[in-house]
Amino acid sequence: GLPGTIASPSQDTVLMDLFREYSKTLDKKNDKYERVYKASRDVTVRSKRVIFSMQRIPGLSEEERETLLGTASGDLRDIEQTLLKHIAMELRDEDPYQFVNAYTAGLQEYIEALSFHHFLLTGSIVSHEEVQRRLTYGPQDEAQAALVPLSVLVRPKEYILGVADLTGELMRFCIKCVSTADFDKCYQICDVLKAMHGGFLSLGYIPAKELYHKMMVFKSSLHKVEEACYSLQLRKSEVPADMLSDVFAMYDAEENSSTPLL
Amino acid sequence: GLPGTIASPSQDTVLMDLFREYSKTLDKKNDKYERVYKASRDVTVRSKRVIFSMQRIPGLSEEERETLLGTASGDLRDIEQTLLKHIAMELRDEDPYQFVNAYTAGLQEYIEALSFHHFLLTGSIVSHEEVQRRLTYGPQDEAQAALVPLSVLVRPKEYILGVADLTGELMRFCIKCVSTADFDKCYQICDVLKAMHGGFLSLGYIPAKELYHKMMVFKSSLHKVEEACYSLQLRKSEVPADMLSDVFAMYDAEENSSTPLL
Amino acid sequence: MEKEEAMDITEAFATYGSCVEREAEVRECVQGIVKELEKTSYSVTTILERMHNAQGVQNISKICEECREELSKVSGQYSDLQSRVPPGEYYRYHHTFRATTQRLVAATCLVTYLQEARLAPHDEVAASMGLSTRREDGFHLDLEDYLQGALALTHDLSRLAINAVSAGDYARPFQIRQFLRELHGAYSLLYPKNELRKRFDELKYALKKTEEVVYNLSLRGLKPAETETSG
Amino acid sequence: MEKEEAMDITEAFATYGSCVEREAEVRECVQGIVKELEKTSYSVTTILERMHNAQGVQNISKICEECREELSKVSGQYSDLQSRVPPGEYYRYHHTFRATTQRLVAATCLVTYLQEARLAPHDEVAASMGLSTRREDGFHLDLEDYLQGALALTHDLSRLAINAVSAGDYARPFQIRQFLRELHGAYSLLYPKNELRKRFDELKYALKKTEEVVYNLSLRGLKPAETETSG
Amino acid sequence: MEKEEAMDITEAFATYGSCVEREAEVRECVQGIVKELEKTSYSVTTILERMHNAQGVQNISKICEECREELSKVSGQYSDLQSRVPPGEYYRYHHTFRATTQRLVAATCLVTYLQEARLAPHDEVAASMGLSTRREDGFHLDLEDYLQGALALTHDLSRLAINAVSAGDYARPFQIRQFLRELHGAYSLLYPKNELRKRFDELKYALKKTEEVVYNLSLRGLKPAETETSG
Amino acid sequence: MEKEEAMDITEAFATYGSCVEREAEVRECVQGIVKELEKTSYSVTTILERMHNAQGVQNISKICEECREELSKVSGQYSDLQSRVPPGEYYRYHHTFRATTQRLVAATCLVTYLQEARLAPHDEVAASMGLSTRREDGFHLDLEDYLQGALALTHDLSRLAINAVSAGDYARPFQIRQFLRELHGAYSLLYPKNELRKRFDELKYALKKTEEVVYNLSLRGLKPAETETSG
Amino acid sequence: MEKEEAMDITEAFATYGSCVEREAEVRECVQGIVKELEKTSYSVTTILERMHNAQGVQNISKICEECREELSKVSGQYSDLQSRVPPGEYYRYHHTFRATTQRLVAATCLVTYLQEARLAPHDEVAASMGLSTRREDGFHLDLEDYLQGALALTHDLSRLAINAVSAGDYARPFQIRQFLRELHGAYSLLYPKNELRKRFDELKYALKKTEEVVYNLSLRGLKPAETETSG
Amino acid sequence: MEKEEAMDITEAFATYGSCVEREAEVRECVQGIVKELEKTSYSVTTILERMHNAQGVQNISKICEECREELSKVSGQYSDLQSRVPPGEYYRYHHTFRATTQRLVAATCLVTYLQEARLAPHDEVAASMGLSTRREDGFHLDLEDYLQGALALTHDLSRLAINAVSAGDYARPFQIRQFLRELHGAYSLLYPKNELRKRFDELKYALKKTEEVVYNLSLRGLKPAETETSG
Ligand SMILES: [Mn+2]
Ligand SMILES: [Mn+2]
Repeated sequence: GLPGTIASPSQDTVLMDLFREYSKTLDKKNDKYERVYKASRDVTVRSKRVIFSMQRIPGLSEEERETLLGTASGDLRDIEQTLLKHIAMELRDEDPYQFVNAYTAGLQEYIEALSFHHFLLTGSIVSHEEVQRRLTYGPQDEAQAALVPLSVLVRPKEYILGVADLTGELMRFCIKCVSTADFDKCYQICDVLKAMHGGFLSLGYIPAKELYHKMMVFKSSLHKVEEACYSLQLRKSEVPADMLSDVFAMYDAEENSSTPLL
Repeated sequence: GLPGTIASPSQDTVLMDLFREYSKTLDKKNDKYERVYKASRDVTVRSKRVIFSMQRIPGLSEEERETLLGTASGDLRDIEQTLLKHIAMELRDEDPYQFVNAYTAGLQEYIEALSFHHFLLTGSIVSHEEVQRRLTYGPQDEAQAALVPLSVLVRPKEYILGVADLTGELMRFCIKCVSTADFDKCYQICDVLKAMHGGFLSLGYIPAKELYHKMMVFKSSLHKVEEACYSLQLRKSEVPADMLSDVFAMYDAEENSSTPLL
Repeated sequence: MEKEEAMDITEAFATYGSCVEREAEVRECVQGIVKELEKTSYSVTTILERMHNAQGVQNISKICEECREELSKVSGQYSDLQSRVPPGEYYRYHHTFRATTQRLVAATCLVTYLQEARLAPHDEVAASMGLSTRREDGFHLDLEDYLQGALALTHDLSRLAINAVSAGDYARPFQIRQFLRELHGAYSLLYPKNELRKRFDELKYALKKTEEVVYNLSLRGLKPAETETSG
Repeated sequence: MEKEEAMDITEAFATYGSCVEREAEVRECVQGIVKELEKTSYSVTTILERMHNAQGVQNISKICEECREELSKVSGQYSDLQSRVPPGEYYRYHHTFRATTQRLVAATCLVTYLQEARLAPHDEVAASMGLSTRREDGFHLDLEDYLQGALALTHDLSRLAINAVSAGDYARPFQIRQFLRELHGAYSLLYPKNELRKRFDELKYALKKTEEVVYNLSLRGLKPAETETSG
Repeated sequence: MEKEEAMDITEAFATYGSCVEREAEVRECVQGIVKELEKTSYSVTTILERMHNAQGVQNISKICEECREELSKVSGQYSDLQSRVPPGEYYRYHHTFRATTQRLVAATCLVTYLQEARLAPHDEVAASMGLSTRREDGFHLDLEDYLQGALALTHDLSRLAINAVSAGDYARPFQIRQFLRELHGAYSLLYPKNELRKRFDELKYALKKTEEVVYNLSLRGLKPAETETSG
Repeated sequence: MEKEEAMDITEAFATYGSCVEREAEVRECVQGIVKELEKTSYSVTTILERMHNAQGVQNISKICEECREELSKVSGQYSDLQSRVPPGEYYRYHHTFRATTQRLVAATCLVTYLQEARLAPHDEVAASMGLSTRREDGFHLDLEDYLQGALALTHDLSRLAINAVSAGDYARPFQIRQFLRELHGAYSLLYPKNELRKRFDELKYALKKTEEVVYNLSLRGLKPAETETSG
Repeated sequence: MEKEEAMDITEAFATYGSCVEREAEVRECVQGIVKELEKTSYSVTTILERMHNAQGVQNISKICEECREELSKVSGQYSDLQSRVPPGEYYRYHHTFRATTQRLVAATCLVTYLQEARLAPHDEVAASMGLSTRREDGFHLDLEDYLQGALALTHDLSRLAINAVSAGDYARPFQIRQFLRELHGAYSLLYPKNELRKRFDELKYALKKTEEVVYNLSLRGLKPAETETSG
Repeated sequence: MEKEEAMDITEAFATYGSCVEREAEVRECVQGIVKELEKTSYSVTTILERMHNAQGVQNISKICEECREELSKVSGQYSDLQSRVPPGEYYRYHHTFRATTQRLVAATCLVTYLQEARLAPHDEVAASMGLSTRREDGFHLDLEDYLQGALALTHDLSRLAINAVSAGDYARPFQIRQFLRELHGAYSLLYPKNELRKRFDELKYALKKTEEVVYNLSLRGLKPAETETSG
């Protein structure tokens, strides 16, 4: 059609055909986004359960503790090999940044669960490399061997945000440890949190609003843990060091058998 | 009790007795506040109904209009003589400012209704004095003649806020008048609103947040009315003045009898 | 006709405008006096702060005397205020001096408690501020302001309980707990709502804090002899 | 033809109008009854406060009886409410009585604990309030309201542990600790989320506080013989 | 004794836990069905858009038939929804399907008007959606949703009045004006408030617009003969 | 052990920190180029503004040529951008140039419409900007950006319809209405959501405005001869 | 040692205190003068409002004269302000008089436009307010305040276009459209950002509104003869 | 005539445009330097954080030395800033570096306290930052920024009191309480308002927290010998 004339019906059909194409393309992307998003939501739910189950540890016997951590380990492996692998397959040959908003929440929660588990096993914070390694899947058979390895991209951002959430869980764990008189764990958590606080401060001004909010929550967790350690110190101060073990023996006598000895 | 000693049980009772007194005083005031508040809420509901009924006027016949205004007049009188008088009796011998928050909303709505009615009857805005006069009740019998006259205090604030609300109703009325081709009423409303706008501007900076908000609503009402008048002028512009009456005659031929002739 | 109409409206707005102005003038004048009251209140607070020092705990009676002296100014300032507020318009300007009045009530009640271990009642506080307690008398000490003000001393008392222990005074926390419990019982009768409710919650918090101090002393056998009966 | 039509519309809308009005009435009526429930809840709270007094710790059973009596009113009030809320519209008004219901659940559970050292389950609490536990029955005690309400008593228990020590009752903190541990275990099964999660965290704090009391008593050999069985 | 008790609690809480989970499932399922309803609503809107085209004005009856066919799906979708929402919990999920329901009411009323020049009443609309009008029946078409939905067609009608003129159909604006006037009269009986009031004000604007169209046609002698009867 | 631990964490934060910094550098660089694109876009908008003048309506083809010339710069600027964004990280920086790209698409589509009365399709617009349409090619014109951009010209078209009438060009509003209707039909196929939905609503508004212009012209017999068939 | 230290602090803070007080005085004084400026600004606005009245359009020149007289006070008020603001602290108080200054600029520019159909430039406006245009001179009319103020008159102009038609003056909307277009061209050169951008968007809106007025007049053949060429 | 006028406007606005641009450059340059200051401030904060570690309490003097070294950069950065801000426009850019300056003041005062147990006065802090204290000198350390900055260290001190106890240092809380009391006394002289008031409230909170630490130590007989007199 030239200026001044009206588009012919055939032009109309051309336009409609084009848009039918566009619509298909959009739907394909949206459907993929939706699938990734749903998988991510399932990752969130299951990771939260793993975290929650590990919160039961304070007060359990060594044996129970190991069973529980073993189960958690299996659950985490399962999340990696089913849901997260499913996401990785969806993202094959895609620009992962295009779908990052769809899976960031689930990934962060998974990192929170994984790092919590790792801390309880080793007393240290899981490294970014380790997380990425767990979410990189080797070729399953000969046919695929030549392909780029399948993986879920773990940006440093997800790693840091996941670890930032860990601090809240550590605080809860620490409060429970005060109840069960697991003093060493309390001090250990306090040290780790302080080191992390230093790490956050060293980043300087943080442009991510999300992280800023998490920092505020983290600070309040840190203060709670510091106060817990302070009150433990006050407790200790009232008993001469050599008397302490006697006191605890007496104290524990009335505990039921499931409470660990100090 | 002297410093260092503990208050005796009798002191306890003294304290409790005092607070039982305080409690009674508080309850008395709160109950009165509650009663005034409830009456005010009823004033609001009934005033709104009066306003709503008057919004039906555009398009009615002169006769219907008069009946409707007559009913509204009776309703307003009734609100004054029952609910508002009840409030006035509650406030007798009180500092009216103490309860002003309890009845300000109802009073404003009543003023809105009254001034709407007054405008439809006379084309002018009811004066503050007139409002206060209607809410001042003379002695009912000899015994009370000596007392201060019973009244509901109408602060200039309530008056102005009520009148400010009127502007919204006038806008609605004006829009409906355009539909029913009551051009004179439209122009009349536009003039009144402009005069009121000048009045508000002359107040300068308005410290009351309430009034500021109402001003914003008012301005948008004013613009709507100005645009209604503008579109009426455009309509008129297409027909030579002497042809106009013919056109309207034709236009009205198909109207049912309830629509007023121009 | 429209001309005339417009004038009516203009007049109404002019009336409203001048009314607003007059009110603004009175308010400004009132605010000036409130600033003076505020200063007195601030002085008393600064004096009272000293009771939390180690030496302070031992000198409470002296601190209270200083406060009384400072508080004696208040009566004249309220009489000034009263002369500015037109009769029958007390509640028109009430909000401008409300918060300050409550602070002064709190200070007065705190001093009375420290000197005599009891809550100063409404009429007594009003009298000491040169005010009536009855609305009919125009300018008065509103009951609600008294009740809210009197409840504002709880924070200071629970802090005093802590500092008293640091200064070696183990009896005071027991007394304070007793007093806070009585206050709690008394205010419970009022079914506190809104603002009073918030203050009542503060009282609960202060009571809980003081109970913890008492618990710590009891646990360590630092209970003074005479409190044995009520602890 | 349209004339007739118009009349039909008018008629229909007149009916619609009266429906809309009736609804406003129901809402107001419901709010009135909720106020009554609120008052009962306040009374019970005031009675329970007494258990923190020295004398109170010894009179807990009497305090509980008083509460039971006050709580016995609740059943009638809910039956009033039920008669006002049309069948099938429970969730239309749920938000208006939700908070109050949770407070009453908390009070009921606290009394049951104090009397019988156990958590009153959903059906028992519902029954004592004259309510069903099943949604199908229309007006019922919602499970979530029960779960949140029952978790709200932890704060009062940890405070009681403290005050019991001041009053010389060394056994109670041991009992309370035991109960809080059981509660913790039970709620753990729910994977608490949102509002419930917050309350669950409060439970952790209450437990920590009570553990400290127990520790302090143990440290000083103030462990009562008879707690051996329940610890 | 407590051991046993603890087990009971554990058992009870395991049951509670599964209840809480079931609820989350219902919510998700409901949202899925609402999405389907949303799609149907969108299809109908797209079909209705065609009536504003020049050819559309002449083919309104065909367009309406297509809409009816699309709308016939709605009944099954609501029946799905109904089967998912437990009895007595209609208002628990009401907010999730409220807006969609109003849009479908609007479409239904618009089609009925175009086909029969009258407002479909509550019961008729409900029936066509496979719903009851009575709250007692549980899942129903809420009166308020009907009233708001039915008022949402005014915008489309005043637009149609304009486009009809462009397409040379001079009779339609007269009909539309008549219908809007009747609607105005009917809704006036309700004393509309809040959301309904806003929609009522929109009706006034639609009426004003249509009046202007009618005026412009009259002015130019474009009044069709056959409107005499319906005007 | 803790020492080591702390070092691990410090390292992790250092890695994150440097990663954030690197990203910030790329972003800053990208923003610099986007500013250039922004300037081009602003120039084109300023040129296009002239079409609303009386003379403009008559000189549209000249205005379009000027725009084309200005738009020809865009291709080089995008190639700059492409060289800065690391391969496979297109969507990492997408948000920084998204809005600008959409504005440029809008301008391109508007010019194409004015010159050829048709909507420029995705591939054509991409080609004119020196971009691919396929994600696999890395730097490309995102389909959604095209769709949103292309929809952004509706406001300008409805304004042009108005100004054309003022300038005596009565045919253009009919053409514009026709085009907006086609756009409406085409976009309806996409079931527009979120941002696209907002733009789609703007299209509806523009269409309605233009329909009113057509109505006003039709009413006054100012319909151009050749539009008779489609009006 | 600490004793002495403490005294030093006290002394230093006494000094700081008097500094802080002096500053508060300056601020209060500045605010007082700004209030006067505010009053003048409101008077002018009230006078200008009259131009929207039916008779107002014919009396514009008289209205402008009244405004000029009122505006002539401004110069003295700014000279007062200047004498209070210490040198080098212009920008410390800038925010207190910024909004008022912009309103006065807007009023001045509006009057100049109404009298002479042109935009008063920065130096002319500054001179009429008794101010310099150069920052080096300390107290001056900031360029940004001028630019924002001058752009604030667009709303009033588009409203005048509407009211002029109602008053039968069909030529004015054409003039106003011309002026708004020139303003648009001029401000386009500034590449407006932030606050100025918002005002620029308001200008676009006002221009569009005025174009619609011109369209409505053109449609009805109400174009005045002399604007034929530029309309 | 209008032609010529329009050209004048264009010329004037071209000039305005270049002014606006120059300003944007200054602003950007200032922001760049502020970012550098920001970085120094964050480094110091990171170093100071270490004092809360278990080992940190013993290494405070070393930590302070590191801070001093980092803080020594500040002087050069402010001199850069000074060279960019045109004379008389200090307060135009004040808000851009205000928060950073206050943080640096806080860090400086904290280090001085930790090293010398006293509050660094205004002139000393200003000197260490290479700044004047007098407004007449143009670029200076504003008194208010000093006062707010110096008050910002209270949170860190009360946190240190807690962590010192955990690290076995029982004397430090007593010292910190003493210092906070002196600060309280000094700031009381200023009658703090607005922003300063908020910080003053934080001081009160920090003091209360520290008093609780002292109380807990006193209760357990952990009072250090030399503080006996002032505790
Ligand atoms: Mn978590
Ligand atoms: Mn109203």
